[in-house]
Amino acid sequence: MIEMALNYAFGCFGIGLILNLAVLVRGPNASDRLLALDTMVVNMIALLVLYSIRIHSTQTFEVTMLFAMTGFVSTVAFCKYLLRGSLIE
Amino acid sequence: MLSRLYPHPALSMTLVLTWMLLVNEFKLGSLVFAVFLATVIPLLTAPYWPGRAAMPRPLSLISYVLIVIWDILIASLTAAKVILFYRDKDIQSAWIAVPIDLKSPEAIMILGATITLTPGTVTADVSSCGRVLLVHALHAPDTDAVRDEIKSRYEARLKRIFG
Amino acid sequence: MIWEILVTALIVIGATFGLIGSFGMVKLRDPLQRLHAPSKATTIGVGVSLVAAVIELAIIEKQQTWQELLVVMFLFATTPITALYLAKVNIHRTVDRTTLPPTGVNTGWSTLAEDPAQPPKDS
Amino acid sequence: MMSHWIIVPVVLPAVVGALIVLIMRHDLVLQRVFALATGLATAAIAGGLLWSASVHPAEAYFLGNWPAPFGIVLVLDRLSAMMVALTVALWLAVQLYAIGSNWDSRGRHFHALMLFQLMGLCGAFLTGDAFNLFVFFEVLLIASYGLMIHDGGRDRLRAGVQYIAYNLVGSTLFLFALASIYAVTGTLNMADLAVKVAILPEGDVALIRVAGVLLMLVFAIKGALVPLHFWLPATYSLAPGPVAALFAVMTKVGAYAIIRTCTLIFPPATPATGTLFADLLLPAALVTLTLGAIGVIGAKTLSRLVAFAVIASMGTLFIAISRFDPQSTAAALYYLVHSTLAGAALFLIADLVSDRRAHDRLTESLPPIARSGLIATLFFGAAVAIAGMPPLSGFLGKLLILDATRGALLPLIWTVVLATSLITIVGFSRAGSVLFWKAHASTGEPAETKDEPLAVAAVILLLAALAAMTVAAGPIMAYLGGTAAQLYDPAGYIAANALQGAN
Amino acid sequence: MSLALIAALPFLGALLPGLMIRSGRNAAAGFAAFFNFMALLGIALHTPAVLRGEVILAQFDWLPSLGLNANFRLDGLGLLFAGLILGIGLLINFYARAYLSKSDPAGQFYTYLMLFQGAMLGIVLSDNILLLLVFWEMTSLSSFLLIGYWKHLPEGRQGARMALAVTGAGGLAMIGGMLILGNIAGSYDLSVILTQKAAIQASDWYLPALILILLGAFTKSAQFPFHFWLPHAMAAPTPVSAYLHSATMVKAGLFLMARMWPVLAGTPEWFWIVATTGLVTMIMAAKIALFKNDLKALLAFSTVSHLGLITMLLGFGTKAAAMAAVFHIINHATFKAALFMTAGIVDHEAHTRDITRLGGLRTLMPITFGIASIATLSMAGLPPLNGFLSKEMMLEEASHTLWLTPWAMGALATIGALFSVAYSFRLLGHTFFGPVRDDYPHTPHDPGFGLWGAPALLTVLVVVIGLAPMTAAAWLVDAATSAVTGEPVHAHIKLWHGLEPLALWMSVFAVGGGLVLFGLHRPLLALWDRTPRPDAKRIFDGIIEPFAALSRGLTGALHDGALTRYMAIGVLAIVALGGYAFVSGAHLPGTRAMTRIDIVPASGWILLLCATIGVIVAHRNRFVALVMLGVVGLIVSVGFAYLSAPDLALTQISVEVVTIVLLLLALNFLPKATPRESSTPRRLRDGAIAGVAGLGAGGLIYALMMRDFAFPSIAGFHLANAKTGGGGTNVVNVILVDFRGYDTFGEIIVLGIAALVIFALTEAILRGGPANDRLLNWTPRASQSGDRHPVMMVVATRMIFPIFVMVGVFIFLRGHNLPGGGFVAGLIVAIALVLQYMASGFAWAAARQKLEYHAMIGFGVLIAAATGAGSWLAGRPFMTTNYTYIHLPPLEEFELATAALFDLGVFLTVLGAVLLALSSISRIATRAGEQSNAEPLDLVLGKEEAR
Amino acid sequence: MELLVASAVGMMTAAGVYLILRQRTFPVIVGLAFLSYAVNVFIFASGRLAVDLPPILSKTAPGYADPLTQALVLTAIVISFGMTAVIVMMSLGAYLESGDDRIDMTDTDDTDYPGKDA
Ligand code: NA
Ligand code: NA
Repeated sequence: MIEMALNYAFGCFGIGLILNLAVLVRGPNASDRLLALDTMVVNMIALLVLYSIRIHSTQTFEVTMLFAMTGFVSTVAFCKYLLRGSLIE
Repeated sequence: MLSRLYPHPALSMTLVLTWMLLVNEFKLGSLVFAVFLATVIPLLTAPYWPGRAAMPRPLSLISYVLIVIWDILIASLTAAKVILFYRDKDIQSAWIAVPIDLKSPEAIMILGATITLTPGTVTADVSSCGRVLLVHALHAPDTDAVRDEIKSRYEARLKRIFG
Repeated sequence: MIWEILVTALIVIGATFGLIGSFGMVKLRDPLQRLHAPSKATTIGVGVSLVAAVIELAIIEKQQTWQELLVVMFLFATTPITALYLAKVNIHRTVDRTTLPPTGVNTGWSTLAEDPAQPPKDS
Repeated sequence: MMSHWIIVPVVLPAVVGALIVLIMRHDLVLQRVFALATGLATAAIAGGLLWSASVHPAEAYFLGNWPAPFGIVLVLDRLSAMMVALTVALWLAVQLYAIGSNWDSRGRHFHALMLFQLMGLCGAFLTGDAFNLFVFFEVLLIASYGLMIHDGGRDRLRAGVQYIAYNLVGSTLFLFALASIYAVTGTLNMADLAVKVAILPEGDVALIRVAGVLLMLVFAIKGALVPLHFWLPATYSLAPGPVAALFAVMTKVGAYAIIRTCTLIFPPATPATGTLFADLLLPAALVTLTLGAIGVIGAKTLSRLVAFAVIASMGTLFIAISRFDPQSTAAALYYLVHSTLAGAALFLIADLVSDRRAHDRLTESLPPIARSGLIATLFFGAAVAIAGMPPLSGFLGKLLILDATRGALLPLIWTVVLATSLITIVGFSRAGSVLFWKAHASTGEPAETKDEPLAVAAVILLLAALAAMTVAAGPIMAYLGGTAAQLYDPAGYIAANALQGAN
Repeated sequence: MSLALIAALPFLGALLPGLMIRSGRNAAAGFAAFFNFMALLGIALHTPAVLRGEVILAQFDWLPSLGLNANFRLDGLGLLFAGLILGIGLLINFYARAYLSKSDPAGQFYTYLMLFQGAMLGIVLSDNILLLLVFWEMTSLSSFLLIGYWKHLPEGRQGARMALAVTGAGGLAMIGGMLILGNIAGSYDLSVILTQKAAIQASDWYLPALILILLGAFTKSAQFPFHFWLPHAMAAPTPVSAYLHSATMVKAGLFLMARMWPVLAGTPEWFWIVATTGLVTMIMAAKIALFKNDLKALLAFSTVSHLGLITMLLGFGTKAAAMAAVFHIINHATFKAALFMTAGIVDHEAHTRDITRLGGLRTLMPITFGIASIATLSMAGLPPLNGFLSKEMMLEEASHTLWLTPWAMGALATIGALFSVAYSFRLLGHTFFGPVRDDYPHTPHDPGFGLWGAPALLTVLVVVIGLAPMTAAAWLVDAATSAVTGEPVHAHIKLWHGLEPLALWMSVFAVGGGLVLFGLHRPLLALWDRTPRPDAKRIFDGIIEPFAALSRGLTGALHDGALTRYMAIGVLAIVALGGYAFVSGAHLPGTRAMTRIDIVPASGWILLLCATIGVIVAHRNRFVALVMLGVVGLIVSVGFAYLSAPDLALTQISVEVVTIVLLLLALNFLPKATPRESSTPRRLRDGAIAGVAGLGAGGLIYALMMRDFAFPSIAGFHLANAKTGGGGTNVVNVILVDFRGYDTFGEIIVLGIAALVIFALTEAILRGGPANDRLLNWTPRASQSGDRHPVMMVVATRMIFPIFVMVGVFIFLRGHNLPGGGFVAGLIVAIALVLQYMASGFAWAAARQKLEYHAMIGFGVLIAAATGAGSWLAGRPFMTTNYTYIHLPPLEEFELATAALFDLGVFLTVLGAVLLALSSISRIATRAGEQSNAEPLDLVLGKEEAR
Repeated sequence: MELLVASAVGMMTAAGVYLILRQRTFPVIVGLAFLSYAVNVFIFASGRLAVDLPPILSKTAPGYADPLTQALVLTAIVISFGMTAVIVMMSLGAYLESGDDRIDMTDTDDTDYPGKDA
């Protein structure tokens, strides 16, 4: 039962990633691309989490955590660049 | 003494919790080490958090969090409905200026975060004086209702928590 | 069994919300509307999935693992910031400033403010 | 009891480099003292290692006390000892020059970078592990990036970007090659590779050949072999003089690596690769030599002229290397040492000249520089050396190489080597004539006077080393003959690794 | 006196004048003369033995593995030449002392002169042909310096270069020839080679060796067609011309032919090449000499002609001819050196060497005239002077040498002699006879003894040898000829052989014809001037200059700084050679089962494909390219996680974000877009190159992955020993800090250096100059929003930053057993600081907490090194780790490993490196006018009324 | 999976090579980053692919991925990070000095002695 749900979830997030990519490529605005990138990170986190359910292991936890952290920092960095040019003024 | 050691108790508590979750072992040794880190790290990072957030009623924060979680769950259904079933022209997005009385930056942050986390609204900007939030609503036929709900449901509680 | 049903339900709900979020981003017409989609639905989706993982691993598998909660906390803490920045980018770059409501006080929206630290150069 | 001295030429410069960064970064005098002292100490140790290598068989140092092939080993044999000694000697001369000419004060971190550069070079020469060779290539490269752009300036920075970009491609290729080698053999230890490549199953032959060729191409980039030499002229001519002089040994890293891998891992007798490398190397070397010589006559500035002379010398060197027999290899090694010192001396002299002139273009003459007689004499000596004219070691080197040449390609090789010598001679005579003679015919303000005794002494030291190489050619060739013999009998090298495991 | 010492003496004599450059003419000359004299004395001491037929040897090993030995020999031939070199050298020394002016750098001159003398002496004393080569090329070099001695004269510079090019080329050819010779003979020692005539002449390589060696000899001795350099070398000071270009260096070629005569001569090839070259040279140069107006040029071509004569004689291959050659060498040296010095005197006194401006000097300079006339008449071959004797011998030999027809050689030799007579008379007549003029540039007088002493002495020899050849010269001729031919020879030289010999009549004809030509000089000169003929200099320049121009063009075009082309060529070469290596070896396709393809990785692959294409398509919009690049990094990272490499995923994603931050920081100052510059064909070309490179890389890894390791991988050992030997369960980390900790040590140093480089670079940029000016005038290109430090961000960071740090600590501590480690931990903390800097500004944060980035790097490296070196204390190799388990209540048992200390070094270095890089960029931004904030927040909360 | 990984390596290599042949420093840097990704995956794959077999020792693990190639990739990542940082800054410096971010130096024919530039 969980396995089926997982397959469904992989499908959802997989399609989600493709949709993110579509926005990423299409834009039109830089902010849309960033939004897509950020969402992509989140979706990948989801995939990793589901994957850890499937393999009954927490071995991906560090990766998941770091994805969350770096995704946040990079999105802020990209936005800050668009807003101010300089990131660390 | 204790307040010098723990300039931001909430932070230290969070760090203890974080460490326990990280090591994933609820043992005494881990807790000792967690407390140690929760003492050292805030001291190291203290220069970046000048001043001290006054929080007379920290426990009220818990009920606040529960309310917000509930709101998130409910509102996400609403948002999903809008996204899935509304035609573009039917979606009535709106900018809403929400004047606030909160003075502590921490409180402003929490209010802004709450608005964003509850589906349907996003905190988009703050006025230069920090007294007005700019909120974007995905679908808000009645902007005043949104503003009032923010003020009554969240800001009011935060005002109590942060004094 | 109960737990398994719960996990299954959570996974399905989470995945559905996740997809809705990504879908909304494609569907909605206005940049700020698009901002709503992932910043909520995805957060819910991932959050719920993470909770599912915790339940599955900690309770069903008895692995005593609550780590994933940390990720949830972290996502919840950062999403508002990300959204704020994305919104600011929109306000700065794409939004017609006349459509913004007035602040009602004697200062404007901070994103649109003259930069106090960057005096205009003569040249 | 294992001798820990082997690792000192790597660790000592690293530690002092770190110390300089840590506590001496604001005090140039301290930096100079410590850097020089480290160089001297390393030189003493290198001398000891050289002696040890000449009387003992190859010796391995098992890092982390892990047995080969599982950990990383350093291997001291005659070749590695010699390369380390050469490096340290050159480094000291360059350091002396940099101090004497105040080059080290024109930018930051010169001494730390020099020390790390020394560390990288020594590490590359001493390692017996293929991947570790990559790591130390990177150490020496990144230090060289810093040194190359020392003191900044528009053209130098732009050339620096090119240098890095090109070498990054090279580093990437290195990794492709190493991964391929590992994917086939399952090992990274060079002695282990030697054992395994020799008995490689038939079905893996094509893949190891690809890996080997990619590896050789990496080394060819370092060794400035045509058509992978393009990075060199701009880099060397735009680098600060002493840095360019130190870079004279950087090309030799490529040569060293080719000698090492092609005698140890892919010797001509190995069925999988056979004469593949020799067959590719020789034509490339001939063209390199030719293009280098043409560049000597065609260069428009002094520093570019020297850069092309270095390319030509690499061509000569690789011709000898490509023969892969003990006599040629011994000759190659002699020429390697010679061309390193001679190239370095020339770069330093070019710097002495450039520093005293408004520009170093060879197309127009300027009034004579101060001390023109002395500098002209030094230039003449170094030019004689690099062009392979007697009485300096270049002539002996070329004789050795020509004498070792055998076989059907002899006429071609001799023709190229001798004809390019002529072109080089003509090129240098034209340049020298413009710089030092024609100057006396031009009028105008005489250039500024600069007294830099230490810098001049460094150049004289290098030339004296060349003279010593000439005089002591007999004993040197005896050592190098032994070195070549050791290289073509890798059993000792392999035995030193005491390979373990179910291989 | 050992020959080696004798050979060394001139070099010693070169040393002091060079060092005491300002010591004055007398000191330099005297010092040089002393060593010259000592060498001469040394030779003299050996003379009796040599004349007895002994060969003096001195042998030293120099480079035995090559066969290059410092072996010297002195036999008759060597004696002759050594005597010439040292004897005339001494005279030149005196002459030059007087000749050089005060302003000439005498130290330099004598150094060069003695260098040359040493090289020349070395040639004639060498018993090893490689040693001979060493000295041979040194003569070219030292003559280069001597010819170009007057640096300001363009002719001098050009002449020097030409001489060097021509004789250098010949020398290089000779190297080839000598090496062949040595290989045939099995030794480079002359003593051995000279015994191998049969083997050498029978070898297939004889002809190549002969040609190559002769190229060396002919160029040095200015034989046709290499004669052209010699007249141009006359720009040298006259002592140099006299010494090098008449007495010694040009005779080196002759010496060599004589030296090799026993093994090379006697074959038809030798005869045809050498004799013909000599003959042609003799005639042609003599003819040119007739029309030269410059005294020294005339003498130069005369020299060429006489060298041709000697060459021809050597070419005949007979003993008698060899003897004639040897004798003429002696004679020519005497009269020609005297003439050169005389010419120098004239030049010195009259300030011109142009014959057309001279004449009538007979009365003005009687001594000079006397010397000149005797020497000239000897040159013309008139009895009873020594020139006559050897010329007779030459004509005699020529007359019965079969060359094409029985009489051709004799006839042509006579014509050569005829020209010789003609130019000799012209030299004498047009310079010294005729009316005294009143338009000399300077009224000439006989100079002091210092200038005329040396030529006078030589003239005495001219006469003495002519009158008493058996007493004055035969002994030397005997000894030298014996050495040349390898057999004892006894000369019978007589002034008068009676009227019988054909040679006498040929001589008479030559003199008569010469007189006629001299008489007809004016019309002939007119004719000569009208005749177009190749000009040597123009031909030489016509070869060299286009070659130089071509080289300049080729070098410039190939190395024009177009990195894009360099890269394209490089990539193509890599792909082509890799492909060649593959197809030229056997390959069995692998048999491993393919790992199953899941839906998720498949969609990841599609994502990667799209993102990659996206970057390519959108790369001109740099920001978008970066975002896409981020996606690629993300997918690679997830791929690592999926493929069981959590450590890689961690590292990849952390590096990714720091890299992006750096790129964004840089992009702020760089152009925001890449212009479309490449033409479509160029893009297609690049695309094709990229395509094959991609196919190559992809194909290679596919082929590799599908096969098993040929041998068990060493990774098995790492898995088996990580826990027991390294004390960790994360095998990757144990490899990093233990099995291959040395790699990691190198790797952190790379990072540390990177930071130092960035720092140094920043200093250089900010130091002043165009970059600094550009920054000072910086205007942000895009409009900037307000609110640099949004309140929500600032406050959130106050919480998030410590959590980041804690995660860093966590990742650091557990790295040994689970994914993580010092590197990732360092990056996480660095990212945390980046976040803090973004929230409240770098300057604000840096001002609040002073972190010494340099110290962190240095300290980190030191910790790592100290951990590694700590194992020395236990007598173990560098980097040997140790670990133990400690139980410290109330904490659980935990592991204490030296590897963790090493990892701490890694952590500090990484952190310091990233921060140093960030601070460097921040400094650039500050220079560009960026203002730092005093408060963490931009908004002034609750103070809006005050505004 | 092998096919996917190999083609991914090919894709990234091709993209990297195409970009390093561009004429401005920025795309070249991006290209180098691509090449670095490609080669990292290449090294990683040279240890063969494994799913669900992380190289963390445990009693229950059915097997392990090759830890050595992973360690090698880590080293490679770190080194290329340092290199990238340097070339980024160097390009920035070159751009600020010359006002131009062309990577080819064809405009400066046989450059003058450095340090004396205008
Ligand atoms: Na490593
Ligand atoms: Na590492």
